[in-house]
Parts: sequence; structure tokens; C-alpha cells
Amino acid sequence: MSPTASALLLTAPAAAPLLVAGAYTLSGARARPPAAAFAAVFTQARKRASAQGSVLVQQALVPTTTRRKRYPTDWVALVSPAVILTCGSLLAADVVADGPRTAYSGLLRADALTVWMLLVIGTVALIACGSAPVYLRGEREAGRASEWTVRRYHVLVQAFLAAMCLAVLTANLGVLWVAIEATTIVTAFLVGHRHTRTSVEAAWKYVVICSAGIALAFLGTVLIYYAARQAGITEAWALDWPTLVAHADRLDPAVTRLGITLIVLGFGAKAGLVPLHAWLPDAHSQAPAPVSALMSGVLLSVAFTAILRYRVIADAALGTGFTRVLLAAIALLTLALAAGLLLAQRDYKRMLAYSSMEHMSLIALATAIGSPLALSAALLHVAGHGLAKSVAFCASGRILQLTGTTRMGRVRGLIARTPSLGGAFGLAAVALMAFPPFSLFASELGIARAGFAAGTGLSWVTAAALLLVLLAFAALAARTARMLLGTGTPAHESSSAVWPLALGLAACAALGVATGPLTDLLHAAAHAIGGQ
Amino acid sequence: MNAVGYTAVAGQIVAVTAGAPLLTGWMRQVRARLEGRAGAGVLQPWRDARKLLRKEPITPAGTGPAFRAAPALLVATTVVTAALVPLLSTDTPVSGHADLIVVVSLIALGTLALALAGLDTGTAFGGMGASREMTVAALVEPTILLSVFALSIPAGTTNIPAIVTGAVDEPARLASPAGLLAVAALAVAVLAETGRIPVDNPSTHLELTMIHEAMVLEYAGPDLALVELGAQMRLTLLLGLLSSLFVPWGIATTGSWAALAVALVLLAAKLVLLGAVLAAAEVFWAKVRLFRVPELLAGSFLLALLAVTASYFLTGAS
Amino acid sequence: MSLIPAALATATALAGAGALAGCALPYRQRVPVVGVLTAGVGAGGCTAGAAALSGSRWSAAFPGLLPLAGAHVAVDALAGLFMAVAGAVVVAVAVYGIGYAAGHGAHGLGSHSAQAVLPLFALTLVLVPVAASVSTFLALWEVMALASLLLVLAEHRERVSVRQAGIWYAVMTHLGLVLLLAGFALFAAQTGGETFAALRAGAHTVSPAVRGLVFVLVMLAFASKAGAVPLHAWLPRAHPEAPSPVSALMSAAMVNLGIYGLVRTGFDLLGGGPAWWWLGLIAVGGASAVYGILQAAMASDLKRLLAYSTSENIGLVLIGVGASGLFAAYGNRPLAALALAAALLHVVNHAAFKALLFCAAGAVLRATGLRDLDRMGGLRAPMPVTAGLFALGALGAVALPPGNGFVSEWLLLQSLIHGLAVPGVAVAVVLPLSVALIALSAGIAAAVFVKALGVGFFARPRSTQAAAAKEAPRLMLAAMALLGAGCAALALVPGLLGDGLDRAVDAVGLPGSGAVSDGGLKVRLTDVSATLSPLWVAAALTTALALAVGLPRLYGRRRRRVNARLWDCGGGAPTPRMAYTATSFAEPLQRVFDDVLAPEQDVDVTPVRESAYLVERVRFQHRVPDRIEHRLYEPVLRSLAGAGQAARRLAGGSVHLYLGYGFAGLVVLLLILAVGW
Amino acid sequence: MNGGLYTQLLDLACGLFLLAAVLVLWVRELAVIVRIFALQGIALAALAVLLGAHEQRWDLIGVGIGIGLLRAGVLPYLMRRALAAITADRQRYGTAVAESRETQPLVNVAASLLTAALLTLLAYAVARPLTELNPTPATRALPVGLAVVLIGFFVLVTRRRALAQVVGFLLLDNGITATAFLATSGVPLIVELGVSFDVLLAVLVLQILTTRMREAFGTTDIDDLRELHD
Repeated sequence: MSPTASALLLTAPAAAPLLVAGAYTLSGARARPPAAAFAAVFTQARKRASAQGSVLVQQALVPTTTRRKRYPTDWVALVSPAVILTCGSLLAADVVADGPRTAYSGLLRADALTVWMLLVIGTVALIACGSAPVYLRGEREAGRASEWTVRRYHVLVQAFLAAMCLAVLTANLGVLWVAIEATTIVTAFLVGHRHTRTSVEAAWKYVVICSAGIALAFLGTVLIYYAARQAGITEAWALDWPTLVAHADRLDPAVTRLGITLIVLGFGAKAGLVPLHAWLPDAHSQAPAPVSALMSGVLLSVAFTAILRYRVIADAALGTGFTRVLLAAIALLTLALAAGLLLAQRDYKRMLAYSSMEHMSLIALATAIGSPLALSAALLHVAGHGLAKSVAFCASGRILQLTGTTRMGRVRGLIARTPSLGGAFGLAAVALMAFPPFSLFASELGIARAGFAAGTGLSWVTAAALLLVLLAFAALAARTARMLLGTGTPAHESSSAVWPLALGLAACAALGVATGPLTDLLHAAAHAIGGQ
Repeated sequence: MNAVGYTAVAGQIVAVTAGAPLLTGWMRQVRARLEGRAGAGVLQPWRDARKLLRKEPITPAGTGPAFRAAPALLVATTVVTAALVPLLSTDTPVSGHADLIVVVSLIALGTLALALAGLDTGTAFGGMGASREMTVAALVEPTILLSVFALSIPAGTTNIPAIVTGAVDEPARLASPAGLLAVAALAVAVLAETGRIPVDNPSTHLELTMIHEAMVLEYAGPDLALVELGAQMRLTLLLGLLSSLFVPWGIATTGSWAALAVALVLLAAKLVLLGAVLAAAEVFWAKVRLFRVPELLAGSFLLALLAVTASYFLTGAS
Repeated sequence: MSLIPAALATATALAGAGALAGCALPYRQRVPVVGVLTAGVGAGGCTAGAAALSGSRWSAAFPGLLPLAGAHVAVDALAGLFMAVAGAVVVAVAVYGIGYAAGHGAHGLGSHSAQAVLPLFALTLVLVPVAASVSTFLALWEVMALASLLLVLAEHRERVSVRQAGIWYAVMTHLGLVLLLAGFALFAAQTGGETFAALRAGAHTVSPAVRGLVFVLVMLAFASKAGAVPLHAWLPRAHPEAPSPVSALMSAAMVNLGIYGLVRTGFDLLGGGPAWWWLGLIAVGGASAVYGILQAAMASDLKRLLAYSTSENIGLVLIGVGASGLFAAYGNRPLAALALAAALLHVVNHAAFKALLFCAAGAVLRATGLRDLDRMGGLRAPMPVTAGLFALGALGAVALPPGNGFVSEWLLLQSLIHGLAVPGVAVAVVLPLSVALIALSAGIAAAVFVKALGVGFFARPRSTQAAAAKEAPRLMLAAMALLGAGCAALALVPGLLGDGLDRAVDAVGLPGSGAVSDGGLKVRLTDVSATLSPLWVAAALTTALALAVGLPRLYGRRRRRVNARLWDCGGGAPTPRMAYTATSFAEPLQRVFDDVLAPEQDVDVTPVRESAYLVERVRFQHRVPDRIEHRLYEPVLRSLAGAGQAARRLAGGSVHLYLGYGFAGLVVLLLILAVGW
Repeated sequence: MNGGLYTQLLDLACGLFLLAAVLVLWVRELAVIVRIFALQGIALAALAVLLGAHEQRWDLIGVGIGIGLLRAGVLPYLMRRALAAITADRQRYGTAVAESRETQPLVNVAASLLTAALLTLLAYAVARPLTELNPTPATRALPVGLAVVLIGFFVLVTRRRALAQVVGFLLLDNGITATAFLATSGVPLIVELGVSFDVLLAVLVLQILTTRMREAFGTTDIDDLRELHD
């Protein structure tokens, strides 16, 4: 493939969302005031109508506005996932065939891991953006969203996608840091999109905790840079990942150890790992459902890929012992915390958030094990968790709109009320409980096998992890059953709300049965991050 | 010889069927004499049976096929066991088809049929009798099977003719502690199975205590005759089994007519003797409370267990 | 030999079609189509199993399937036996299910989801024994668990208890998976390969301690799936709450797979082990046998009773397997083969009669809406065929001749009795005890099924529903008749299975015993002299019965039976409320086993206001709790709830707290680095 | 300039830098805190310029000046605006004082100062290998950077006013920048730009959130944000 083509392929995933975002901004710039005004009037009118329950007003309004009104612009957002997926698949063939691609003098670089993450981001984004229109319609009809907020939503989501694509595409660890910090800033307003007390609180916690954590990661980056410079790498290449991996053995162990510790802590904060995990349930429960899906489905794992990349350097410089102990300890703590908090959980969005922590800790455990099998399992787990969790969050958003509460105690008989939605949520929960045919079963099985094969210490860790997973499973099963089962009065659910969820579940199940063409990519990715 | 074999089987069946009322009559007579009464005579049970058989068959309201089939089934199981147990001869053509476990289970099957009949009447008496009967039967089962176990260890098989012939060949087995313990255990089990004192009192109709009589309370006429006959046959059969297991002498081990005749006479003698002993014992014993019965059976179970372990460790079967 | 793969492929295809049909078709067509396709799945499995039993083998590998592992399959006689049993049960139950779901409305078993899952469940039942690698086995195992879970939940709209049962089942089965995963992963890690072939080859290189650990983990897991004490807690919940065809499948086919896994792992993969493994297994078996049947004796819910009786029969099978392992450990392989054959034969028999019993119970439930024996009664009049078939199944379950359960229990007892030929004090102590336990459980089983049959079907109706019962539709009757025929065949000519059993026993490396042979007419123990010919016993019984019925007729003068009132002690005709209920029937047994069962009862007497001596109302409550749950599970649940409440404080909401975590973590790590890693 | 003078100036700048961090812990008045933060920004800029002058790298000097503008000019300005916005409509209620003061931190001042001392010691202990790797006057001053990082984090944890937390976050960031300069005289320009831009945006976001917080909660006391919990 020609350099220009590869450069294009490498640029497009990050650029396309930015363009879409720009388009939305411009449409906002020349947005007719009537639109906003009409929206406002319309919402007030609806409020009045519902307030006095007057049939007249309803009929005056309803035919002209609610039911018939379409929002075609919401579907424009699907462009960028499409682009990301296309570039991802094109790159996949290329990368598997003949090695990594670079562009802009190595600033952007696509190896197997990059491509894998691009595919995951694309698919999850497809699910999230695909279920966004129905969600936004619900918000509009409930009068919680005006045209302006919706446009802002689209712009920020696109920027968010761009930042994540940049994070996985760049080879420069500094730019990687910048991109991940950018995700924090972009999503801050998505988390706090409503001006209520809870959303402001969630946004504040999110920004403060993540910025502090990510700052530590930057300190770690600086230290690694320092070590690299002292190892005689020139300034231009001292943050270039391939160069660092190549010369890792020359890095000073003490400095690298300090650096990697800070980096695991820092990026761990974005990946929802102990000790800087606490922003996660608040942010996930307050953000709009599609955004929660993106954050939980890919943001966490994108942040974790940073740790994966640094781990290669650290292991080459220090030997596997240090990162293994560090990651295993953090993974076990996170898992224990998540399991404990799932036990007495009363809010289903928070429940999903804690289950994300559970799965991230499993991925961290697999990274700690570090054998090829474990790393492949970790990457497969990233994909499976992304798909299942995004479906679960999107479904939970609709459930919130239907029931008006996030308290599990007040939600009953979902399957009886909306079979499609309840079924999707239930299946997503089943997938998160790692039942086959969903791919999380295959990956957890792989992690367990690798863990028991990795020596006595890790065998015990794995056994403990399995028990904690059992606890989480019990909690999740009990809570979900309470929400889904039982009697209820049927309610209508549009099919356009369900197809993205069905797509995600189907993809997750397919991955669990056979990875098919992705097999080589998966193994190449595992190989790229040290699974030799 | 095969003729002899079949004759032996037929003889056993006839002996048990025809002898059962006589044995009962004899026991009642002994008891009456010991209690200082004149007694109704040995043939009284026969007369009762004849009288009942002539009466019209009765179907109590609300009972079903189980109620009608049970008496016949009771008798049938006893007859089959009578054919299987070597009362007269050890080499019968049928003895190869089954073993001690089958015999025990067939007897249990009879009990079960009667219990179902008791429940089928849908009266409080029937249910009470059935529940108590099944409780006792359930508790007797381990004892019987462990005794079977104990007996089969020296012979190395559960095949009854083999056990019996073995005992005939080397009487030392019977004198061994294992043998004696097994006898005691099995004797208690037989008392429980046949519903004699101290487990149950066949000649009472006091609802607080009765077991067997409560089940069959609704029977009348020919059905009652069959039930009575069945109960008597079981007593005879089990006593016969005891005798042939523990005093096997005289049982024909070869297929000769003479031996068969001798065996018949000796069997009668043994049964008469055993019956007299049992009747005499019943005069002096009292029936125990229903919820003391488990203690009794637990005791017999312990005996059986001791018998097994003893026979294992003493005869050193290793 | 291409029959096996062909049959399995057909079964898979049919299952897929069935799932699609269940999703797509409207209610009217859905139920029959799915039923027929499911029956096809069962037939395929049965064919493959029969082919394997007749000596052909098959194995293959699909590297493309199952990411990170690849799928491996292999079929030998042992797998064939369980496939055949599962397939046969599936065929009958699928036909039964058509009739069952037809009248039941578009919810519950008739719903889209349930009808879509049913064929898949059937398929996994057939396919689990085919798996030949750890990953394949666990994947199929979990799919089976998931499918059964969804089916158990099918009637969640009708009763809240279904949800509880589902949660219990899900958690227990996942506990089983965790144990299984740990055991197998450890085993695979030690042998350095995850296909069964690799495990088999590397087993002898593993250290005894690890082998023991693996066996204990795997045994616990499989025992919990098989419903053995103390990990049985899901069974008496899930089986009653599931739709009856599902209960039948679970109790007659799924539970067996626990036994399969145990035999496969213990004998085949681990290649046998020291005596203590098998003594432990016998202990578990004996405990489940007696405890299960005692709980069954106390139960007044018919399906709960049947579920506990499953627990009992599994206990008997486990005793057999344990004895076999014990004998093998002491080097007496023929006897080991005999014990294993007895255990496997009992698996087959139990599958037959338990499927029949659950189907009959389902027919009653469908006709009356009742599961409570105390409120049934008199069903033999309105539903005679069901009653008759239930009686047939019960005869098998009480293990008395001429029932089919008797043959296998007879073999089991024979193997135990002759086990004393094996040296070792442990044997001398354990065997008599297990014989006694088997006998005790058999005795109580007799009481249990007399209760079920006599209280449930005989006497007079004790409730309006029971009085208004109607006979089940023909399709259900036909299916039950099929199962009944199976029971009868197994009871009369068990020898037909003989060669298959021998091959199955051979497959795990024990010499075939040839115990059950002679063209099915005799069960003869070759090395120890004991014979049994069930056919003869049955024939003799029938003849004797004919005589006993006929002769009095000839003698007696009056043939015509006349009706009469029940004896009423002179005071009014006895009402149905006077009849013995299941509870009262079980009362003496409960008194005898008071210490084991620990029943709870409280009487509260409310006197009238004027005087304490005049009683206004007396409330009497009596229940027999599952004691093991009481002692084992509830403390765990309580502590977990406490832990959850405690954990909530960690997420108290204060930003400072959250940042404090990070600061503390940072400082601690820096300190560690500072003092030197 | 000669080495001795360079070293002395460097140490002076570092001393100022650390002192400013400690002072932030000391004083309560938010306005003063902001001013001190500006002072620290100047010290940081001076640090960069010094290094640039020493290594004759004009780009570095440029970066230093830019950083000085950002940290001593823009950011303090933003915070003063936020402070004004907070306190503006509070005058009549007389709660302005409460809003504009860090009245009672979770850890009182004395304890904070002691902790700061301990943290500085920890920083010295941790920085040992860094210094050993390449002992120059600059790297000898590395502990200062780490100490400021830790102190900044400590402020973040213990201060209750929203603005105080922002300052804490910025202290953390200053510390990291200082470390970067002292260790390797700055990270590559693109990264440096990205970092500064991110910091700017983060502060903007936090400022907007602060105003929203005041609208929603009527106070900027972070300790009142306890509605989201399990």
C-alpha cells in the first residue's frame, strides 16, 4: 500500500469525527432561532397539555409535532463509526500481512493492537450512535433536551471519538497522554449535560479525579522520557514507542520503576482501576446512556491500552516481576471492591459501572499474567466487554426513559413490559455474566487457564479472582432477575431502538463462537504487546 | 430328578398354603392352653376361611382397583417366595432364578400392596395403618439386608440353596458368633414383618396400637379371607425360612423321593416347634409402644451389623 | 464409521431449525413444530449414542471454533451411553411437551423464548458427552446451564417463587462452574495441554497432591450438578418451579451428566486414584441417598418430592461409582467393573422412571393446577391412565421386583456384598454401612412412593380442583406410555443393555464385567455366583396372581360384588377431610428421624377475653426445613449481605475521600519504592 | 553566566517554587492563594529561562516565557474572575467571606504543614535514583518538583473550596512541569503545547463547573457534594 494511502487510512479515523463535529457546529451557527424557540414553546406546550391533560391541546399539538417529527441530523453521527470501521478493516488486512504502518514521520502508527482497538471503538461507536437518535428523541419529548443541547451533545461525542482514535493511533507516548487527557475534558460536559446538582457533582468528581490521576501519568511519562534521554535516545525519538521498546534494555531500572508505577496509577485512574476509580460509577450513572456506553465500553480499555504499551517497555527494562506484582495487586483490589459494592447495589446504572470495574480488573489480571494466551484473552475480553456493556448501557438508557427511575427496587417485569428491550438488557447481562456463547466466556476461560499455568502465586491470585467473580455474578444475577422478571403491562418499543442492541449482542456472540478472520489479528496484537 | 425338583417346589407351595392356617390354629391353641382356656381347636382358621370365602364380595364406597387387587397380590408374592425358598429341597429347578434379596423384596412388595389398599379406602384407619406399616417396613429393611449380607459372607453368594447347603456341610458356621447374631437379628425382623407381638398385636382392634388390622379394617368376605391367608402364609414362610437357614438339617440336598418325604416331616416338626415357642413367648411378652418399636429395630440392626463385621473379622474373609 | 457424525450433525441442524422456529412461528404452529424438531434432536442423539454403544468410535477437532482454544470432540461407549439415555428421554419428553404446552397459553413454556431455547437445551444434553477438551466441555456445559436456567424461568409471570429458584440455580451452577474451571485449569496447566487426550497422557506425571486437589474440586462441581448433598440446594427449588417437561429433562437427563463428568474425570482422565477419593465419594453418596429420601418423605409438594428422590438415586449411583473406584484402588478390577456397571445401569433406570414420574406429575399439575399432595386425592378415577403410568414409575422407583430400579440396585448390592473379598479395613467398615444405607433409603423410598401414589391418586378427592380433574390429552399419554414401555423393558430384559454397559465400562479402562447378559433373560455374575432372572420372577408373580384371584372365585358361591358403605364407627359417613394426608402419613417417620430433620412447629392458643381456659382460636404451624441449608447456606448469605453493607461505606460520596484513596495509594507505592523494591 | 551563579539562581528559583507551594497550604484567603500561585508561576518561568540561558537554547527560553504567561498571567486571571463571580452576588448575604476563604480545611493548617514537611522528605527519598542517574545542579533540584507534586495532591485532598482544589490541581501540574524542566529541560515542544492547552481547558472546565455548582448548590464547598453514593 502506498505511503499516502496508509497516511490517509491512519488520519481518517481521527479526522472524520472532527469533520462531523465541525459540521454539527456549523449547522448550529446558522441554526434558525425559530428552531430553538419552537422547541422551547413546544416543550412548554407539552408540559401544559400533560399538566391539564386537556385532550384538545394534545390533539392540537401531537399530530403536528411529537409523533411525526423526525430528526434526520441525529443519524449523521453514524458517519464516523462507519469511517473508523472501514479504515480499521482495511488496515487490518494490511497490518496482518506486512507489519505496522506509520505516517507523519512516525507520529501516527498502526500495529495490530491499534487496529484491534480501532475495530472495537468503531463497533461500540456504531452501537452508541445508532441508539442515540431514539434516546435523544425520548429526551426531546420529555422536554429535557433542546436543539442546542442536542447539537452540543453531537459535537462533544464526535470530539470524544476523535480523541480516542488519536489515543490508539499515535506512536508518541506524549501525544497519547494528551489525547487521553483530552477525552476527560471533552466528556466533562457530557457527564454534566444536565444542570442538576447530581450531574454537576458527577462532572466535578470526574474532572478532578481524572485530571489528578492523569497528571501522575504525565509525571511518569516525563520520568520515562528522562530515562530514555539518559539512555542516549535523541529528543525526537525519546517518546516514540517503537524506539523505546527497541532500546528498553538500556533504560535505568530505578527511574523506569518509578515511572511505570506512576503511569499505572495514572492511566489506571482512567481505566477505572483502584485507587483512583471512584469517579467511575458517578460519571457513568449521570452521563447520557450512549455516552456511558462509549465511556464504559471503550474509554476504559483505550486508557488501559496505554498501560499495555508501557508494560512492554517496563518488562524489557525491569523483567516481568515488577509490573506483574503491581498489576495483580491492583486487579485483585479492584475486583474485590467491585464485587463488594455490587452486593448491595440499588441503582442499575451504577451496577453496570461496577461491573465494568470488575471486567477491567480481569483484563488487568490477564495483563499481569502476560503469557500470549493471557494477552489474547485480555484483548478478546476488551472487545467482548465493550460490546456487551455498551448494549447494556444503551438499554438502560431506554429503561430509564420508560420507568423514570434508576432504582432497581422500582423496576419490575421489564420482559413483560417491553420484551425486546428487556430481552436485550437481559442478554447483555447474561453476556456480562460470562455465559457462552458470548465471547466473555471464552476470554475468561482463557484468563483462568493462563493464570493456573503461570505458577503458584498467580494460580492463587486467579483462584481468588474466580471466587470474587462468583460474588459479582451472584449480585448481578439477583439484581437483574429482580428487574426483568415478573408481570407488567405491555408498552410499545420502536424497532429502531433495538437493532443496534441486537447487532451488538450478535457480534459478541459471534466472537464467542469463532473469531474467524480476526484470529490472526488478535494473535498479532497479543504479539505486539509482548506475547511472544 | 427334575420331577423330584418340581414336586419339591409344588410341595413347598402346598405346604405353606395349606399349612399356614394349621400353624396359626396350633399357635392359638398353644396360647389358649397356656392361658388356661380350652381353645377353638387347630382347625378353626380353616373354618373361618371357608366361611368367609362363601360370603359375597364387598366393595366399600370410594375404593378402587388397588383395594381389590391387594389381597391377591399379597398371597401371590408369598406363593412365589414359597417356591423360591428351599423349605424341602435345595436343588429345585427354580432356585437359580432368584436369591435371598429377591425373596426379601417380594415380601416387602406384599406389604406395600396392603399399605396402598389401606390408603385406597380413604378412611383415617386405613391411612394410619398404612403409614405405620410403611414406617416399620422402612426400618426393618436395613436389618434384613444386613442379615442377608452376614449370611452370604461365608457362602460367598446370596443364593439361598447355596447358603443352606453350605450350612449343612459345615455346621460350624451356624455356631459362629456371626451366625447367632444374624439369627437374633433376623428373628426380630421376622416378628416385625409378620406383625406379631411385641411389634403389633394381631388380635386387637384398639386403634391407638394396631397397625396391620387398621389397614385391612375395610375388608370382608373372600377378600378378608385372602388377607388372613396371606398373613398366615407369610408367618409360616418366614418361620420356614428361619428354620432352613439356621437349622437346615433334613432338607433334601439330593433329588430323591425319600429325602423329600423326610424333609417334609422335619419341616412340619420344625414349624410346630417354632410356632409353639413363639406362641409361648407371646404369652409372656407385652406389645411395646409404637414409638418404642424403632428402638427395638435399631437394636436388631446393631445385631445385624455386628454379625457382618464379626463374620468378616472372625472368619477372616480376606 | 460415519453414522455418529451424521447423526450429530442432523441433531445440530434440527436444533438450529427449532430455535429459529421458536423465535419466528406464531403460537399455534410454534409448539408442534418445535416439539417435532426437538424430538428429532433427541432421535439423532439416541442414534449416535446407540452407534457408539455398539462399538464404533469417532473423534474430530474444529480449530476454528471456540476462540483461544479450538473445539475437540470424541465419542466412545461411555459418552454413547449418556447420549443414548439423554436422546431417548428427549424424544419422549419433546412429544409430551407438545401436548403440555398446547393448552398452556402463549406464555410460560409456549412463549417464543422458551420454545426457542428448548431445542438448544436438548442439543446440549446430547452434546456435552461429546466434548473432548476442557474448553469444549466447559462451553457446552455452560450453554446447557444457561438454556436450562432460561427454561426454569419460563413461568416467571405466574409465580414469584420461580425467580428465587432461578437465582438459586444460577448461582449454584456458577459455583459449580468455578470449581470445575479451577480443577480443570489446574489439571490442564499441570499436564500442559487442554485436550482430554493430553490430560489422559499427562495425568500420571502430576503430583498426587495436585491430583487429589483436582479430583476434590471436580467432584464437588459435578456432585452439585448431580444434586448430591450438600450442594443440592438448587435442585428442590429449580425442579418444582420449572415447567414439567423441563423438570423431566433436568431430572432424567441433565443430572446424569454430573455422573458422566465424574466417571470421565475420575476414571478416564485421572486414571483412578487412592482410596480416600472414593471413600469421600461414597460418603457423599450415602449422605445424599438417605438425606434426599428423608426430605422426600417429608415433602408434600409432588414435584419437590420427586426432585428429592432424584437426589437419593444420584446418591445410590455415587455409592456405586465410589465403590468401583475403591475396588480399583485395591486392585480388584472385575469387581470394580461390576460396581461401575451397576451404577451406570441405575443411571439408565433412574432416567426412565424419573422422566415418567415427572411427566405424570406434570399431567396432574396441568389437569388440576395442584402440586400439593395434601389437596389431591382420588385422581385414579378421572385420570386412570396417568395414575397407572405413575404407579409403573413408582414401582421402578421403590426398587422392588418387578420394577426396573430393582435390577440395578440388586447389582449394586451384589457388588458391595462381594466387595468384602477386597482386603482393607476401610472396605470392611464402609461396605456394610453403605449396604445398610442403601437398604434404609430403599425402605423409606417405598414409604415415599406409597405416599405419593396412595395419597395423591387413591382415596377420594380432597379439593375441588382434584375432583374436577380431566385425563391428559392423547399426545402426553402416548409419550408417557413410551417411557412406561421403556421402564418395562428395562425391568424385564435388562440384558439387552449388557454389551453396551460392558463397552462403556471398558471405555474407562476397566474390564467389561459381562454381568448383565444372557440375551437379557438373566443377570448373572460371572466371577461371583448369583443370578437373577427378572422375566421369570415377573412371570411367576403373574401366574400366582391369576391363581390367587381365580381360585377363590371358583370356590365362593356369589360372584357379583356388592357395594357397601365404609365403616364409620356408627357416626356419619367419613368425609375426605378425615382421610390421611401426605403430612400425616409422613408423621411417624418424621418422629423417628426427629434428630436429623429437626422439624419446627409452634402452637399459639388465643383464649377468649373472659377466661384463659376457654380457647377462641388455636393456630398450629409445622414445617420441616432443609437443615443443611439452614446450617450451611444461610450463614454465608448473611455474612455476604453484611459485607455488601459494609462495602457501601467505601463509596460514601465525598470527593476528598476518593482523592484520599489515590493520595494514599501514591504515597504507599512511593514509600515502597523509596525503601527499595 | 558562570556555573556558580547559575546554580545559586537555580536553587533560589526552586526554593521560591517550593515555598510558594507551602504558603498555599498556610494561608486561608483564596485571593491570596491565587496570588501566591501566580508567584509560583513566575518562579517556574524563571526556572525554565535559567535552564535555557544555561544551555543556550532559545526555544527553551521561549517556552519558559510562554509558561510564565500562562501560569502567572492567564490562569490566575481566570481564577480571580471565578472568585469574583462567586463572591459577587454574595455580598448582600454577607456569605462572601465564607465563600472567599478556605475556612476549615479537612486537615488543619499546622498538621498540613507537618505533612508537607514529611512529603518533602519522601520526595527526597524517592528522587534519589533520579539524581544519581545524572548528577547535575538541575537534577539535584528534582526533589523540589516531586515535593510540589505531592503537596499539590495533598491540597487537592484536603481543601474544601472548589477554587482551592483547582489551585491544588495546578500546583500538581506546576510540580510536574518543574520536574520535566529540571530532569530533561522540557519535554518535546508538541507535547508541551498539548499539555499546556489541556491544563488551560481543564481550568476553564473547572471554572464553569464552579459557577454551575454555585447555581446548583448555593456554595462552592466541595464537601457538600455527597448526593451520589451507594
